[in-house]
Amino acid sequence: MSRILSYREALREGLDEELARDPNVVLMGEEVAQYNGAYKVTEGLWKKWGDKRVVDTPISEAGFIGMGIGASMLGIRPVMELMFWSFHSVAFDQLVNNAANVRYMSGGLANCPIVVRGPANGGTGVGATHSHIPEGMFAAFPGLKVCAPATPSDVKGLIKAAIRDNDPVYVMENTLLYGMTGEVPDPADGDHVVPLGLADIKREGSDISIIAHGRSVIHALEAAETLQKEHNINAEVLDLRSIRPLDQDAILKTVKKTNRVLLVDESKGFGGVSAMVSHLIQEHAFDYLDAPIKRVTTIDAPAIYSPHIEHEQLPNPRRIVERVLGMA
Amino acid sequence: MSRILSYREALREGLDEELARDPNVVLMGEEVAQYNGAYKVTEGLWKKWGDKRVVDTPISEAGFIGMGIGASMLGIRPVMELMFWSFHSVAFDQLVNNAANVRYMSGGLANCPIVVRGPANGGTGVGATHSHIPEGMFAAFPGLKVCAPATPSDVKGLIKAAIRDNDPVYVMENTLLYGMTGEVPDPADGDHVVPLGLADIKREGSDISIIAHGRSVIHALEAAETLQKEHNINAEVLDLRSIRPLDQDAILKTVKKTNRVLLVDESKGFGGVSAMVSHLIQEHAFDYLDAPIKRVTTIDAPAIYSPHIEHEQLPNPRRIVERVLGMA
Amino acid sequence: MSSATTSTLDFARSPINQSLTPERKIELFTQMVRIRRFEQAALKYYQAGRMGGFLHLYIGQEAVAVGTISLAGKDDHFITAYRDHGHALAVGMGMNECMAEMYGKQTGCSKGKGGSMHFFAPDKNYWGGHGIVGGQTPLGLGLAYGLKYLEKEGCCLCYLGDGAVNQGAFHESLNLAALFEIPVIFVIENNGYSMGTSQKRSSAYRDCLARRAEAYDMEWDVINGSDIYEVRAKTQIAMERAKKQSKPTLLEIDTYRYYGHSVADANAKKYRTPEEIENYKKNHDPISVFRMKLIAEGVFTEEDAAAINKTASEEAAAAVKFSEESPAPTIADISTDVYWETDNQTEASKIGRHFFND
Amino acid sequence: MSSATTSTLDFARSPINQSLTPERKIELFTQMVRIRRFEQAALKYYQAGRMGGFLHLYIGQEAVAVGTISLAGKDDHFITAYRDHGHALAVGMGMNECMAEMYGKQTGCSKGKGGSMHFFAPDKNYWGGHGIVGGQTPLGLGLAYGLKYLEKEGCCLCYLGDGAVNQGAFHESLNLAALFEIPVIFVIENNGYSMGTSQKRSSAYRDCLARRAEAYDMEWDVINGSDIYEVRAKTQIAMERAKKQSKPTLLEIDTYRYYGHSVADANAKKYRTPEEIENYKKNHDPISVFRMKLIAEGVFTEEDAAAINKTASEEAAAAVKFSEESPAPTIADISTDVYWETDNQTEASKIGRHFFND
Ligand SMILES: Cc1ncc(C[n+]2csc(CCOP(=O)(O)OP(=O)(O)O)c2C)c(N)n1
Ligand SMILES: Cc1ncc(C[n+]2csc(CCOP(=O)(O)OP(=O)(O)O)c2C)c(N)n1
Ligand SMILES: [Mg+2]
Ligand SMILES: [Mg+2]
Repeated sequence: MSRILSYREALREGLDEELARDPNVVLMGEEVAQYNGAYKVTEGLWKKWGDKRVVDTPISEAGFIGMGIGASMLGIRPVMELMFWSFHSVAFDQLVNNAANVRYMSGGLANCPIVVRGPANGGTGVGATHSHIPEGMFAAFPGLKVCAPATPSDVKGLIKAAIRDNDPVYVMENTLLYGMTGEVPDPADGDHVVPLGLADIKREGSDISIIAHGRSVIHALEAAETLQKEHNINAEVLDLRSIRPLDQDAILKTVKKTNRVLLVDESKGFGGVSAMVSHLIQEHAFDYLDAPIKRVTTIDAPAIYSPHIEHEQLPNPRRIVERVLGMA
Repeated sequence: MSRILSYREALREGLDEELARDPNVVLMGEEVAQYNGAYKVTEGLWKKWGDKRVVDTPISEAGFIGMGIGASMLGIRPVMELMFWSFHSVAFDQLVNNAANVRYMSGGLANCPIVVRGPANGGTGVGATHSHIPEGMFAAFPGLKVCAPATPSDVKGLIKAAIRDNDPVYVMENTLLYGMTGEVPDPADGDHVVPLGLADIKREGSDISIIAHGRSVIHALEAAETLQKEHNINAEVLDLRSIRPLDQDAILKTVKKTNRVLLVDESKGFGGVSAMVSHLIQEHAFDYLDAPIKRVTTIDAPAIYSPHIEHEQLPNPRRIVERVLGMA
Repeated sequence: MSSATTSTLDFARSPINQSLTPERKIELFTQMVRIRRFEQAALKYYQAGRMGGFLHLYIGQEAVAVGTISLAGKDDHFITAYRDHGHALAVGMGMNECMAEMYGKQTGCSKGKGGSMHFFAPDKNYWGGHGIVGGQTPLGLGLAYGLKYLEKEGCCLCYLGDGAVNQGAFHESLNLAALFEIPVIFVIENNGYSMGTSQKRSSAYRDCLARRAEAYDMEWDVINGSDIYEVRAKTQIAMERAKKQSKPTLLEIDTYRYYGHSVADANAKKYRTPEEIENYKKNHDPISVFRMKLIAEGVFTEEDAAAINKTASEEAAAAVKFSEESPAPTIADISTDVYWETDNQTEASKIGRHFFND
Repeated sequence: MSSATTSTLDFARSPINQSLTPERKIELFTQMVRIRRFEQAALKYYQAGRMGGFLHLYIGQEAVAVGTISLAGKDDHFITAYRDHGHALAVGMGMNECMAEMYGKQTGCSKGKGGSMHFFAPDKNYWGGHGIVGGQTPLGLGLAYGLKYLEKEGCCLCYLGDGAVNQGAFHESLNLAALFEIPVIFVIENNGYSMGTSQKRSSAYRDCLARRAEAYDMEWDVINGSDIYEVRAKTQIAMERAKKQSKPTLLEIDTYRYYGHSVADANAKKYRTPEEIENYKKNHDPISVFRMKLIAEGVFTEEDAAAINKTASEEAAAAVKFSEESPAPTIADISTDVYWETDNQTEASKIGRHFFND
């Protein structure tokens, strides 16, 4: 039996279950405890678990994330909230040097089972500094793992996998998905864990593969419906879910099936997850491609504020449909 | 008439000429003045130009780079040295939010003519935290410009272009190139400026295009000689020089000429400049490719210290030759 | 002066306030009222869904921006965080371009690209409006560095919140300011809370936050932010120090915000007691306090004050109308204002690919 | 105690030093000597081109690591910056694995992956060896946070340099330590210089760097680092405070490095006068000072000291031999120790592509 939960509720349920499972799991971040979370992800958890397990921090991202990394080396399992993933910029050294390298530099003697989570997306009218899309950037650092769940079921399953993983895992959520609802397996039916590194076909199709992650998956699904209904194009939608480890097999499988690829990525055009996926596809499925791999990315400028036009800077169903039609 | 200068001397000459040209140019960074620079790039400049124009800073990268950004908004032209570009991690917010976005967020009212420079490379036995290769990462931020000169002539020409540019330009040098010598035009023959956005064919060839930047260009040239002599393969070597703006025309031109591409990139395998270039090539020259685009990148782990093996983690001529032969 | 002077002094009598003409006093009062009315209009239309993103209201803090900025000469500069409307109007920006910015219109001060958190007016020495907590502090330091470099007799007032004092970049800026003798004044607008977190829960300190300046052998002071006279009197000392001695100061101005952290802050009344809010409104409201003083001084009457209020409300309403009627940015507008060189179509901008769109 | 106690006190008589047996005193002396001999051997073979990267020598500072670490119980932990050899030997790491690390050999403590700046021995509560200035300070805070979380009666000693105090992460750590009452002791090893920059040219401060703790209402003290008795006596107070009251302390230990910032520092004798260096060596050398005291106390003789010296030199020579003969890492070794899960070949490690090699 599954229930309908919002993305936010499913994520909270995952956190709650892990708090119950392991006394070393501790949630930390700005406003996560008494305020119930800036986006209410942690609502009720401080009340339930108390001061030790759910901790409010000052606005000192480098300090408290580094603190979590240090504690994790002693076996604590900190789950740190960045109110926005965009605030990685003030904690970057801790995120990409200390978390990513401590195992390596110690020859495997130290390790860092930390989770850093929070929303990483554009589209909420908060402008250039608050709308970074950093999953490709962090995935580029060996030592780190990155995932970007698109559905309530996946966010619950992936946060649980992330917390149990013994390496640093950065979970990129999306404020525009928090309220979205979907089916989530009932805890009574067993532990719902979605392993890192496993992509998911969210829609079967035969004419073209649309590969995406995060909210772009939702856009891709909507576009696929339009393509089907209005243009008789049957698109397959592959949700990467996890960026590193990356499910290359699933990527190549869908490419070999449809021979055409559109990548949808909320990153800007230079780089991003999609540039990497593009390279891998042409490298490993060169002979299966009937046409160049195309992308829909965020228009290449800092994030504009204006609510009148912001959604046009981002990938959206219309832009996806147009790009697919342009590939015909 | 040109002279033989080291990369370091050519760079210093460029800085010196710009200090002379514009009284608002100021060099800043840790140990750049009285100590003459950790890598002696700025040797003699403090003595020549004094306290106002060449400034030592405390170890506060976020503070002093942000200070430079603020000063640049008033028309100062700060040229900031990061002793290692790897130390970007503690100044990341200033580098990717304030410098990159201030023009945009102000609707074009403020701008930021700053240069940040320093070495960005592996291969010097300084381990994971000191060996980051961030040019692709920064180029992904619209608002920023990035270049990575490989020769004495280019480093002089590009630093001068960077200082005169009215946007933030990040110049990525290489400690292992500082001592390398090469021809540099004589100042008597006119101002030697290499525009941003212009790639350079460092070796003409017909069988395969090796596209690289920074020290990888030097490796590529050495590999090309071996390929010619020992395997009768005539490789063209394209030096990107500038990462953003990027000379896409030059890239497509060499690809269309040789129909085969190897990208050499000191980045790790996930992402990097090369993933982006790969995507662009397959998108815009799909029908010209006789084989998948291949890469030589740094073996995907944090930078190892051991001097016995470090050079094997990085791209090197042997690895390039082997990869080319594997593509045959 | 390195310790909080007690508030029993009558700052109206300090020379900098004695020198104010009645007209100028009314002007300052008017500015404070305009900020409040402007923001109340913004609140109304934000709640009506006419704007996006966040709306951080300055209401309750008006004497800080107006009092400090009223002291400025032509080479004094300003920079603040995302709670930036008060400073914007105080430096002389128009309600129209400010309101339109929140509406995300082309006529906004930042062409609708920055939004509520990113008001800019470099022509009025106002350098934003910055969203990353503490991130503007090195920039403020840099503006002052620039002034000193250019040999101008000016300073930079750099505002930040009580929560922002725990960002590393601020600490680095304090050290650099003291070490390099930079004419910058960091103004902590201490409204008691960073979002839902009280000062006590976010900062360890001795006596007050401004005393952290001693760590850098820097001068500091604490100011009662509900009295614009006190704000002016004490800030002026710091500005003199900056301009005459090229020395930085850390000021802490005690103030209060009536609304939540942002309008989206549903908890605004949970982490603070209603009594606390009411007490401030009743006894410390900077506009009421100043109004009473001006009436007592005989500068104006209750009726004059009401008229000022009315005019300000009308001005705000007109700004709303202006904004409603202004055109929105187009898709093409997304790609301008990224690079100076491409905007100005220079030679450099024609070489190489600058934008990576599919 | 929040002010520097004067050094005229005889710290040999403080209880923590009174309790030392003659054997233990000789042990401490021996540790200091071993550090020096180890590093002199490292210097020799570094200059002979047998090692890569940087070599930051601890020589001159030995009493700091040995004195502080000598106080540790089983739940006390340590973390430092890149000048990490002294702490490594003081916590009980062997010369072999340390020397081999610098040689970049498989037998190195970090398998040749970390080098001179990254010695680790978690089994001895030693968490590195970190290269980014100040970057280890939040980690030290976190180790202490972990100890408190796990309800251990222990503390973390987190070392940093006098230049590192101007990194923002350190300041954030101080605030968090005081606010959360974390049993961490930040130890500024003040050797007067950050590379070629003197303390005066890099930091603004009042009296001393440790006083910056007052900004966070934190206890602090200043210690003469050439007297191991003083180091122990004052550090012990801080450790008690951490363990019994769960309160942090900021210590500043005045010391000196004889060599350049690193061996590559060609300017080592330019930014300091020869007299300054000679004076320290002659009058403040921690090993000489301690040797004299132990002789005066009758704990050992000049000859005993010489014998200890000789044994240490031999041990270092043996470590060189061990390192020379050890195998270098292979290309395959580059790819291990990146992820715990792949190293341990867990189920999770078999799902998805973890490594992106061409
Ligand atoms: C680096 C960073 N972390 C967190 C945030 C989210 N945030 C925005 S404002 C704020 C509270 C700041 O409080 P304070 O400095 O007291 O200023 P006030 O809002 O009271 O004016 C927080 C946590 C941010 N914008 N930047
Ligand atoms: C963030 C960062 N900036 C700069 C450096 C380069 N660097 C390494 S050590 C050092 C000097 C540090 O001096 P101090 O903290 O006094 O320590 P000491 O070397 O004297 O032990 C500098 C500038 C670095 N490793 N990290
Ligand atoms: Mg506040
Ligand atoms: Mg030092």
